[in-house]
Amino acid sequence: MGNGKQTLVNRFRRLACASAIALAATGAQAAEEVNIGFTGPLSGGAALYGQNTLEGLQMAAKEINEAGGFTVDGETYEINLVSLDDKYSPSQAAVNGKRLVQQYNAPVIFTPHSGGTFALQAFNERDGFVVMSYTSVPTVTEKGNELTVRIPPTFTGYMKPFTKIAMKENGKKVAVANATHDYAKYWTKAFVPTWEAMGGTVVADNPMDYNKSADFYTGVSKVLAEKPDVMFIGGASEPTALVAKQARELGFKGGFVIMDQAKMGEMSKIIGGYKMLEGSVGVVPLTLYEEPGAKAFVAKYHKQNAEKDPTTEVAYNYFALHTVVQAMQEAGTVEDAEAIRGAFSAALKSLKPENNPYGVTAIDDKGGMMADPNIATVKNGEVVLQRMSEVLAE
Amino acid sequence: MNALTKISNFFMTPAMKIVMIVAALLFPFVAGNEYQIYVMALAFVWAIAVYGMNIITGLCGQLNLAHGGFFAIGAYTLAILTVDNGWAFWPAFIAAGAVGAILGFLVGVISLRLKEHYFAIFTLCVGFIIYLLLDKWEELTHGALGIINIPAPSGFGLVDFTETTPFYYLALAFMVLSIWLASRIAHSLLGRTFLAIRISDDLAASLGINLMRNKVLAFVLSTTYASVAGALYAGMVRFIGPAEAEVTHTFDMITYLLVGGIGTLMGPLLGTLAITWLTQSLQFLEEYRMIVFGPMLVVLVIFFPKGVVGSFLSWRGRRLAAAHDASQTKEKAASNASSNKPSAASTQEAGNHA
Amino acid sequence: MLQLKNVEARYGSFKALEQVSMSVAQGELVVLLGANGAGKSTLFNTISGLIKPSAGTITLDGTDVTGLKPSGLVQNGVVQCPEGRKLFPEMSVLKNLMLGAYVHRRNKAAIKKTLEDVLTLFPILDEKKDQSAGSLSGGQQQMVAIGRAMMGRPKLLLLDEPSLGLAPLVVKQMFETIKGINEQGTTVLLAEQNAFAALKIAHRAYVIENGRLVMEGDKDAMLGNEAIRKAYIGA
Amino acid sequence: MLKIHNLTKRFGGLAAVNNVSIEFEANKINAIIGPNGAGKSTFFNLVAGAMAPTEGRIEYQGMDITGMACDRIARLGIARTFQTTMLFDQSTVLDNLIVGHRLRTQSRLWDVIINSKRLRDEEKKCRARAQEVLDFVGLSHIGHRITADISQEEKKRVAFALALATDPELVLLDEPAGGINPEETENLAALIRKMVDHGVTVCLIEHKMDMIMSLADKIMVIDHGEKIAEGTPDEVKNNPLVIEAYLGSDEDAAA
Amino acid sequence: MELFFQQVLNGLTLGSIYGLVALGLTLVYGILHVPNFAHGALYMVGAYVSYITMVDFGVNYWVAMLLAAVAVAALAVLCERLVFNPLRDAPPIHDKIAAIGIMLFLEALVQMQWGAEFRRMPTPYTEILDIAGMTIPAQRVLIIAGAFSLMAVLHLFLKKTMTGSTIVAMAQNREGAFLVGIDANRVAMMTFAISGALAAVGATLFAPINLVYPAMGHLLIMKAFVIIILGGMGSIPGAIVGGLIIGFAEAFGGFYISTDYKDIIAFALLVVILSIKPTGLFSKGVH
Repeated sequence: MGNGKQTLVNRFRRLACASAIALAATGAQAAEEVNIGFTGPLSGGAALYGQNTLEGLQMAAKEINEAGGFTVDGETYEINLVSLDDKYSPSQAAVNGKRLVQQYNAPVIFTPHSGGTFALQAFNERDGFVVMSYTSVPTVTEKGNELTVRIPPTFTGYMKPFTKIAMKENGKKVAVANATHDYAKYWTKAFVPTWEAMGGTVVADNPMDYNKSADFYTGVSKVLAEKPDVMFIGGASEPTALVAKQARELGFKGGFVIMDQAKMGEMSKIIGGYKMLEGSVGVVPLTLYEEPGAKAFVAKYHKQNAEKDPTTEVAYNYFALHTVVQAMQEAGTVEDAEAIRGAFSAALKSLKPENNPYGVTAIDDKGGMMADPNIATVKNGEVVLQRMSEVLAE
Repeated sequence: MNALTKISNFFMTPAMKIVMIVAALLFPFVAGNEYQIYVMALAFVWAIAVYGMNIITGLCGQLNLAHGGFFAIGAYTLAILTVDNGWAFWPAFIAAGAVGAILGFLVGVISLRLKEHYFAIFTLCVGFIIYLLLDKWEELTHGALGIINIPAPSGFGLVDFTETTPFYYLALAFMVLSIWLASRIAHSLLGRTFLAIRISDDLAASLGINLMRNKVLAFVLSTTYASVAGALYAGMVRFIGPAEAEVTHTFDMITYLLVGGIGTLMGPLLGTLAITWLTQSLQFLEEYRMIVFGPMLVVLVIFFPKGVVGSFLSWRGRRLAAAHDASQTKEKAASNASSNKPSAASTQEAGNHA
Repeated sequence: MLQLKNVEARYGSFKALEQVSMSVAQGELVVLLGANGAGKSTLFNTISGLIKPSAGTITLDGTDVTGLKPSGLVQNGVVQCPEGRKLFPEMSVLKNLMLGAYVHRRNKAAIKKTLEDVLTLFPILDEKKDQSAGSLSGGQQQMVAIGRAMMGRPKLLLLDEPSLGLAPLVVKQMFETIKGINEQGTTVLLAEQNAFAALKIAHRAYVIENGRLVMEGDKDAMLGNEAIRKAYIGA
Repeated sequence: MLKIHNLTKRFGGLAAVNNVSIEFEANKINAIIGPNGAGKSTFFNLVAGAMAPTEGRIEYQGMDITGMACDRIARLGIARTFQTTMLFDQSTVLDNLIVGHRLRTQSRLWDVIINSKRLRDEEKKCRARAQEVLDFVGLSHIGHRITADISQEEKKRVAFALALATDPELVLLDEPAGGINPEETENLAALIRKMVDHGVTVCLIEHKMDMIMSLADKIMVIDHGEKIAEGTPDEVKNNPLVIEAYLGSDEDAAA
Repeated sequence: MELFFQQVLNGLTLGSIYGLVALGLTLVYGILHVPNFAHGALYMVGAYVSYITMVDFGVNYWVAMLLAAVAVAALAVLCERLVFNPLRDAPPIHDKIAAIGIMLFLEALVQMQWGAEFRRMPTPYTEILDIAGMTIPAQRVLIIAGAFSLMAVLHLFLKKTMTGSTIVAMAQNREGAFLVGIDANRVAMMTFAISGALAAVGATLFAPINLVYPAMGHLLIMKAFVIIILGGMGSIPGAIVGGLIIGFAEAFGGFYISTDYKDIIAFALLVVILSIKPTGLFSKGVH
């Protein structure tokens, strides 16, 4: 009997060791390290998205470490980024979260999806780590988790300016034809009431599965049958571009309201410029921003990746890790999650502009970042940028 | 009997069962950290569902590819009842099992009229319909947004199941219960009835077995297992989305079953644990994991079609028979009385196999 | 031309053929007699390469063909017309026949010639050549099966129970045809239940019982032999 | 014991069994013979309930069982074996037999869950019955073996035992001696006789004539789906119609 | 009315691609009785080969299609030799699992090599045709014409050539095929090759109005299974008709009922039909 137990225990020890060794191989050993966790989709359908968010974190970590680390309470630390794949699955994210906090004592865990965030929130307050959630879904901060930070500003701010511009440029009849995933649903839920409150009508409501659909013609022709002035579209940039293209092919002359997940710049590459997006309102990639912080970041990124432009995911996560490090310095601890979370407000104020490409200004008391982003309108084939506050003030 | 046989016998004794249970009970104390306990608990929850699949697929021989769908149905029933309707956890948990059983009955009555590939692909489609409904039926399921704030199982007195270790014991208890029931079924006349159907519908019918009734019973048992596991899962992860119903989960469960040994009693558990920990230790491969995993699956079905436990049991069964024959020739005088005993013992053990 | 030496075939532990040695000479029509389950089809399938012999050798015109694939044997001129016909039921009669010439597919002219011969042999098939084989009557299907085998231009034709399930009148015609085929130079090995009719057209015969050849002899010796009766009806 | 009236089964236009009437008596060995494809297996399938007849009536011990489902017929006491032996290869021989007595038990899922006394009694009964039939077919010495490892003839005996475990009064054996060697065939014939001695009626399809002729009490000969003869082995053996069916007519030979 | 015809066109476009993919699946099933779950992955690999040869090596659209067909045919043959052939006599669950293994492997391999991002496949046919008031992109016409001519070619190949007939013969009577000298291995390899080539051509036709990414085959393969069950497994006309049924059902269902539930239509249809007729629509006349 004793023998049997021994082997079982040993077996698990060995397994645990093997996995620890395997993991250790991913990060170099240094004297003083802070483990920062990441769990996100690195394989499966959402892998690209996950890798983009991770890239931003890696960029920031590399930058910090190459600059000799950062000092907290007289001690110099380097960042060790521990990334685990969760295939976009909440339960895997929870497993990874446990692992990151238990095996690596990570005080902060990044995750780029709402499901993962919800799963981590089941135990993050008890286990004492900050969830850095890269998702615009408002509910991640609404339920009052004290150790959650929502990195991108909530999209609800876009509703009024988008509606205002679209109505002015095109007319009051909108057809809803955006994607069906969770984020798109949240958008629709916020957008439709705003549109109606501002005097518009929704003439067709026909969301489509942008990532699985074989073909958008059916769905697009269906909403076009209702003769809308404006089409509300949006999902990932590429399929969104296709929807816009097919709508034009089917004779749609109005403008698009493009959900912020799709970036006009990326769409223009697929459909050959902005001509097809005439009269549309949406967001553009960072590369088109005029602000010095954005320009500095883009330049830095291009130095490392000559061929690619930084995506929003890269930029926000880059910013977020810098903010975390700043907050650790402000709080004077690399361990106490509550203190780190508490120092975010101060950290945002002292953050260097080049580390804050989107110009995030503050964090609300529930943990949501706040910013005044640029809104893009296509007029005569050209993109016109305006600050959100400017649009609202008009 | 040589040493190997002795060891192999040991694996089958009641003592070994006690050792395994004690090891499982002690695991949280020897585990390096809570993460390992958490993974283990999650593996137990999956194992419960895999035991369900073993009843319909392993015992009864019908490849059910809607199993993941029923897992999700259990999880959603629990979530909807607790979050949207304010039920307490345990009544909702029981309801989840019941819903799984009822829907299983309805699906079973239609699908079990089909045979072999038709049944497999039909259930694949049923699984996909379940997924699409969970994804699209927003009024009921919250659609793609998923359901958050699912309560953990209500504790009794001082026990708090939001904590990992208590939940581990809860999952362990349910799993032991599941295995116990599965073994009851497998070793009983009922299990033998299922097995006769697996061999051949014609043979089973000629032995006076009502095919439809028994197949539906096996199907309902399996979906009940799946939805109970799903309900536990919801209480553990406390957030669910339509992704839980994706067919990849069914494929995962088939893999667990196949690695462990389909139709065996310990196979589902061993397979689930082995693959779960292997996946965890292959994490460093990240997106390249499947490059190793895919071919592994192929190699496994080509060279070890019976799985770990299945291969072991065949080997052991032969050894025992050989040992028995040898002892019989030695004691030529041995009459029925003495030969009865070993054969009774061996049947009981081979019953473990069924 | 065909020589079997101590051929054995097994299904698991069961020996379906045991120590079978036989020979068929060029131009002969040899009958293999035996009851159901005696091993006739097993022997045929072993010669055709569908079953690998577990022991013994099979030679064809002096070359060892043991263990060759069925396609290899067809190429060597050993063509079987199987029991139960094994036609391609949804294909036209003509298509069935053409597939019989599969191994000669490069030689279009020769195929055309053989086809003419076959259709002369079975004029009814010419009429029905565009109908699906499955829609034909039993006797006509049997003709398609024999015709298909003939299309392979066999040196040795193995006919397994061609009279099975046919009306008596048709059976008679069938034996006439087989005799004709043999007379035109094709060596034939015929397995039959219908012993009298088969012996009538044969040169020699073997009797198989429980997977062993128990008797061999020429036509006349066999016709009067009580042992044959025993092999079929027992005692 | 079994009375068949004008039994007919058509597939499409083809009559596989055509207007067959016969009576099998209890405690006898009844054989059905005929050339390949004569309709013997279809006849068995009709009696066992695997197929429903197109026309005709089957009466078993005075009860009309025409068109009844397989499993109900089995419970009435008709057991069968198949041409190919189907057993669970990974279990022991004895284990394979336990399910045979299932149809004489009542236990449901609930009994399994609570491990009721009824279940325990019935399992004991099934196991005992399995051991009993294993002894009966003379295989108690290999009850512990993995079924995959036993010989073809032993498998045939296990299949017999499985059929016997259902407590049948009539056993239908489909080619019991197919695929086994002559010596083994004789042993099997002895076993069949033993079955009859113990009060079971046997009805079998077989090709091995010497076995049939020495074994059967009554033979029915089918050709082209129709009954062409019935009687004792001697009667059948000398029936010109039978000889013709098997050997071809003298007329053919004379032609 | 114009919208109605628009849906007819959509139905044809979807239906012809579904039919093409289902054809490959049904051929393999007819010969080997393997439900090849990896078929969707072959489709995906075909799209990638076309994409890479066109974008990275600048070859012509049609040449790329040909290269993809050859490459995927070779890959399919490799799968047959290394995996399905050894599993010939295995229990029926095992070849399904092995197919799943191949699928996981190919997807991971493609993702490792080319990443997970959505790619847009270029096509030389970007003009929009205007026929009788209907807007028809040229690529769609190409899809319909291409798919149907390929089906016609396949039909002719199977019906008129000796080599093609061997495939049909093998499906209709395996042993009969052996006895006329047809080599089982040859036919199995050829069938897999054809099925792979069909998938690759289908992918190259369809991808320009769609996106190329590692998971692109998932939904398609599920629908292809629905189609071959509807059409009777192994039936060639059944696959084509089944493809069109699903294509039209989705186009019209998506338009008149709900785009959101569009993907359920195929599966719901299957459940309903199989509940009434457990052997599929065209189970007679198969082979």
